[in-house]
Amino acid sequence: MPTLTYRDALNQALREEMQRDPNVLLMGEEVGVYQGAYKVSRGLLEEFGSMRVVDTPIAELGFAGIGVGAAMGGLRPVIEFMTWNFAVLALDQIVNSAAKILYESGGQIPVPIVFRGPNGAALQLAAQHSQAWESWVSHIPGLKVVAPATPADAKGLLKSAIRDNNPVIVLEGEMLYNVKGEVPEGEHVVPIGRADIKRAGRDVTLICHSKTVTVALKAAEQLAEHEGASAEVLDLRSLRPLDEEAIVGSVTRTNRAVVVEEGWPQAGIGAQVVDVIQREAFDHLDAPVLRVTQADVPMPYNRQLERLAKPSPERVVAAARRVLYLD
Amino acid sequence: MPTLTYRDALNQALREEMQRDPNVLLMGEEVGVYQGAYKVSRGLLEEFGSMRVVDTPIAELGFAGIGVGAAMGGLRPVIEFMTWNFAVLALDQIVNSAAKILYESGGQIPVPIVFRGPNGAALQLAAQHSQAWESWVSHIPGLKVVAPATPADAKGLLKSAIRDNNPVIVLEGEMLYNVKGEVPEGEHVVPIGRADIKRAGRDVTLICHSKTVTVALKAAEQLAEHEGASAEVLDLRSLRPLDEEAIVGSVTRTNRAVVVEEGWPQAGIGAQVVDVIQREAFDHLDAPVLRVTQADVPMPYNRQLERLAKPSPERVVAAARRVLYLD
Amino acid sequence: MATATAQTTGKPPQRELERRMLRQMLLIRRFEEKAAEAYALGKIGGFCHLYIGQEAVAVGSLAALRDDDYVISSYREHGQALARGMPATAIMAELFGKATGCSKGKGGSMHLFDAAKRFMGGHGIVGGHIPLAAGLGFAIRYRGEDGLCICYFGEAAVNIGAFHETLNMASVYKLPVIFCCENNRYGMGTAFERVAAVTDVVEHACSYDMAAELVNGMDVLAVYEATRRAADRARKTGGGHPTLLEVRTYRFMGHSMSDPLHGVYRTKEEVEEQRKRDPIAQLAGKLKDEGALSDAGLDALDAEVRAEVEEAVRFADQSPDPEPAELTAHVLAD
Amino acid sequence: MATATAQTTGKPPQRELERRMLRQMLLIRRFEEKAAEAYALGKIGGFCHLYIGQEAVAVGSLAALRDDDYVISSYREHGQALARGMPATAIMAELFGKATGCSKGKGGSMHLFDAAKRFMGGHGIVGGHIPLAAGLGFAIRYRGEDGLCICYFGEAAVNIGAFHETLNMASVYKLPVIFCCENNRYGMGTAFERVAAVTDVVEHACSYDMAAELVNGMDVLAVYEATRRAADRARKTGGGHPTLLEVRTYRFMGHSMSDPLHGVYRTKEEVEEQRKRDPIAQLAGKLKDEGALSDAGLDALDAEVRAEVEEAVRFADQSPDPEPAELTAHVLAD
Ligand SMILES: Cc1ncc(C[n+]2csc(CCOP(=O)(O)OP(=O)(O)O)c2C)c(N)n1
Ligand SMILES: Cc1ncc(C[n+]2csc(CCOP(=O)(O)OP(=O)(O)O)c2C)c(N)n1
Ligand SMILES: [Mg+2]
Ligand SMILES: [Mg+2]
Repeated sequence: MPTLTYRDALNQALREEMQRDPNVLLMGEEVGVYQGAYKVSRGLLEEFGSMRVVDTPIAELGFAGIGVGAAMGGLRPVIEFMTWNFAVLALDQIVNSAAKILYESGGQIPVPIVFRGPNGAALQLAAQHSQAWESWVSHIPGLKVVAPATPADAKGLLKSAIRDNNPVIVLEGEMLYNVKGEVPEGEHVVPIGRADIKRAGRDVTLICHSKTVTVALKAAEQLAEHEGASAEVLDLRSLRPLDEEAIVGSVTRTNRAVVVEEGWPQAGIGAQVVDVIQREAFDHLDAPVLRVTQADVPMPYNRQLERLAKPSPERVVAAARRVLYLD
Repeated sequence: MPTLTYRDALNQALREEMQRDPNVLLMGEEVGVYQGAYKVSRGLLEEFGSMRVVDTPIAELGFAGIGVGAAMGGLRPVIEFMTWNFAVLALDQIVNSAAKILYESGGQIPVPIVFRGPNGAALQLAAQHSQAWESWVSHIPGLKVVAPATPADAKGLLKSAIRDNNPVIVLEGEMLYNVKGEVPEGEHVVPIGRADIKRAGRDVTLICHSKTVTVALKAAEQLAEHEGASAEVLDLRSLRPLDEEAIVGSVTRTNRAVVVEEGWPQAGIGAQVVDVIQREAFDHLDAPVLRVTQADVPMPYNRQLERLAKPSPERVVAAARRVLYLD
Repeated sequence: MATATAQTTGKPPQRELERRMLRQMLLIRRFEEKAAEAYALGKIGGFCHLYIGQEAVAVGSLAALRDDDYVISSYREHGQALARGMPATAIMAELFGKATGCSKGKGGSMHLFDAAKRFMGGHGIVGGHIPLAAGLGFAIRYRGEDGLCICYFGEAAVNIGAFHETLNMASVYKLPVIFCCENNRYGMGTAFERVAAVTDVVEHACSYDMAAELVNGMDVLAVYEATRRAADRARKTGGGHPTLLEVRTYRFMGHSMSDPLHGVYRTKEEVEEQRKRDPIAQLAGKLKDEGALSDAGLDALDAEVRAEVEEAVRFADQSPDPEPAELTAHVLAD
Repeated sequence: MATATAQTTGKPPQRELERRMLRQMLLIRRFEEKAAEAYALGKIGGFCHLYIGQEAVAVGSLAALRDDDYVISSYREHGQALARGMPATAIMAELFGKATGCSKGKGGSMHLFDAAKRFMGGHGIVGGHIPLAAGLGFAIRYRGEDGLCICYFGEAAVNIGAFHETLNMASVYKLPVIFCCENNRYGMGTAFERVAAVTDVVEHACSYDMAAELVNGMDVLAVYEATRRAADRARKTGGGHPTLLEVRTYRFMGHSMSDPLHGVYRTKEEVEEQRKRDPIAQLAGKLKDEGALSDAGLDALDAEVRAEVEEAVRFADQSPDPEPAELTAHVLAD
């Protein structure tokens, strides 16, 4: 299997889907001439032309809405947000148009559209450019939400998202774009709604997604090495729908869980995971579920403070030690 | 003590605070000449003039930002959103400006502003006009969020919000505006961050806020009458900060809880309450905490479907019966 | 029965067109009157925004378009839906929240849809559907078709960002869209001049290098002609040109059913003065003056549309509510 | 040392003004060059947008304003902060993320603040600070003062809704705001003409009944004069008038430190051609031509600002990181 970066895996998914279906197009800031702010769309303008790879003005609300309208008109647009931070301006179109038109119209008008781009903090981009929107977008019925952690999942989930007849949010990671991994060639589709065990274990389940999968995997190694504890790493991959079965299945076996996420704590996606676990696996829980999240602060610029603010393997290990009653 | 409607209690709070502090002003659509879309600002234009009661164009992003700028410049604006549904357009200013400028500026520039208006569903307003934003707004550090259920709390919390040096979100309820209750005259301030036991009980805690307080109170009556169960009704009042102490205190006594909210289930404010309970009262819980939320669908227009979608006393009773193992 | 829109691109004979437009305007008027009654009886819930006074805008403009053109509107869209030829029965049933409604009772007054008629809603967030219109135009251009999309919105929407972002992009991408601003001078209780620095909406076209026209919205023929010109510009092959139409009109009723007829923001006299410009009376008068319509003819036409509206109410009344299972249907497509 | 802004409202003697502006432009240039070096060394992180080429805009405009006027800008704001008279030490320390930075190391390059200097940030969302400027203007007008707020933003921000919503309201409410659009022709890698239907930003003023002026942004004196005129309009008692200035300038560097100098969106030749219009060289040349500056004098000035910048780097280097407790400080005010 070829080894690709996460960036190139996304690029491959876009290219293959655009080749497969003439109704698929890409729209966003800098996606064309500039080849993408993070080069995810490299080469696509040259291959598909400016009707299918469309540079937009800085007008997130407007071009998100144009995407939704185009989807209502039968196309399958992929809207790139340069980062999800800017998508906050487009939420009206995502929530009030994309997510609701099918329902409001009594099922008449589907909106097959993908909104994608990097989500969460990169390095030292400070408060306005470091936000993780899992909680907000996954709160909304009418949307699907995925957050791939590996190049293979990035390709497979983006392909599923593009083929889905619903609005799908794809949360990528700027810090993931250079990560390499094996990616199946051609038809590789990862179904939306299925979590994935990235490491099997017995003593505690570390539940994570996107960038925090690496964090959890590192924590699992440390737990194995220093505590002799066997941690299972469950990558949610899909945040809406959540794979409750996989979550409950794993915790039923390990009886303990730590949920890791990049977002803020209050009403985070992790809170929902906790809700699922305590509701469906109450009698299996040997300890409260603990969460590791971003500190409950706007992201600071200073590098040391930023490090403190983010979930880290150390903080996950500390939480795992507590649920294992090792403290 | 005089009896007032929730609407007039808010009006009184605005009037008294505007009389007290010349820097307090009200801005929003229809707040002046039209006397408020829901008449909360009745009479204020006449009393305070058009510099302090400012009608705006339909430009939620713009006037929210003007409010934030005015607060940076030393005023204490109260921004009325005709409903919170439209505030979705203004989130960039609420999240990226109001909530972050103090932090980004290293503590130099406070943003004392109130964003208020009706939140959640009224009657048959359909999908775009029936949204409950508790989860979204309370997710954001740098904001405070309150959601009063009674006229007295409405007055007391709005006064606190106006005096607070931080951006405060006040979630009102269109369905509450006509509700009557006793309201202390003059200086009546309810501190932000404190929940309130609206009915004491022993067997199960019903945790609620805003419109769902009535739902929970009705459920508590039914539980008392038909099941002989004594339910405590805990009104959160403040959603950020959450009064964890009160939540844990009550559940530690009752050992069982049901969380009721108007919003959608996934990553709702109720999920956070569940997280708090299972983390801090794990050993006291005799049953999983259950939640009653809006159905996970865009709000339908049809009256019967809408009724099914909303939290109801019946659904709360059913959940309480389950946590009481009466089924 | 006359169909709602011209079947061919050719100009239909003038008289036939005028009579059809008169009938449609009357149908809208009577429909809205009945809706007001039903609202008072509690058969219609939520917000309900009537189109009375503005009939010439929907009717004149849609008469100039083709059946395969897209139509999209705000929450004040009963008129456009009827003028588009959506059955009065399905619209009234939707207002009643019934399973037979054009949106299965799930959308209500603000969210009328009919995919087959290319009627793309009914939208409730002011300005929110304006980018959607450009997107529909984008889809047309993408496929190299010669259709267009017409988008209706009130003058108050001009103050919101979405309008500007969209007009710019529609012009840059040369999208076949007619932006039809129904300037009825008020957004709820706010007179436009109190919240807009420039009250001639057409002025905004200059900033976007867009064609524009100011139209008398009480003259259905003027609306028709202006829309034809805009449609021609939009259909030009190899990239049409969008148009901003500012149609000056007036709403004779309150903003919605929960608002007073004039309130504090406008006088009773003003409303009465404007009623003299009634678009229906004007067209009927013209036809009578020209000997093309008799009093009896008008009465007959009125009786015909009244019967149609009665039938719509009966249909809506007798239709069932949606099944409870509809609550969770159509949240996601398959 | 010359202070950054005019201390009085009276016009300072022309020569003194010119020399001070030359010094400020040089200071910005040298500061930014050092920032680029420090970025390459990893001492500055995140996004860092340099102001090289645009110095005349910040310097010319701020020279025309008072110390108690508000200043607000986008993420490309090092130049305005320096021209405002914020110490180079505090700005450099902020870029280094140090506790001594003007935002205590928590804001970084995109979020420079100095409440005492009425420098209201550094903002990262394109167009997001434009309404804030109007709000600051609103506060001035509310208190009946004769101050103003100047707001800097790039031409690409003109395509976003916030710009339009704000200009309309600023005009309706008669707010004392100078909207200073720094048109450097590109938003990241996108030429303005590719994404704007009309490329003369001043055109937008018409839609908002606003005064406007097109200014040569490579001529610091032209910027100064235009800003004076705009300031006069803003300060008028009983409701001033906002102005939209379109200042044509050019950025000599890449969009941010992570972008190439020209990239695929503009040619090396274009950049070199534009460099011939260097605002610093132009002003220095003028002063030399007029016999008001010698080569030695220029060298001395340059040495002076270089020393100031060196000192800033030294200060930043030696300053401590914020304490860990700063992580949770200032999330909320007391
Ligand atoms: C973004 C947004 N803000 C506020 C509202 C509430 N609202 C509904 S209609 C309306 C007035 C709109 O006026 P106009 O656009 O002129 O249309 P008209 O009602 O006159 O047809 C307002 C303020 C809304 N629906 N959306
Ligand atoms: C709303 C939003 N969208 C996208 C971005 C990413 N972005 C940062 S700067 C920029 C270009 C801005 O160009 P312009 O306004 O001309 O200012 P300049 O950089 O030329 O000074 C973009 C697209 C952003 N910060 N905010
Ligand atoms: Mg109107
Ligand atoms: Mg630029």
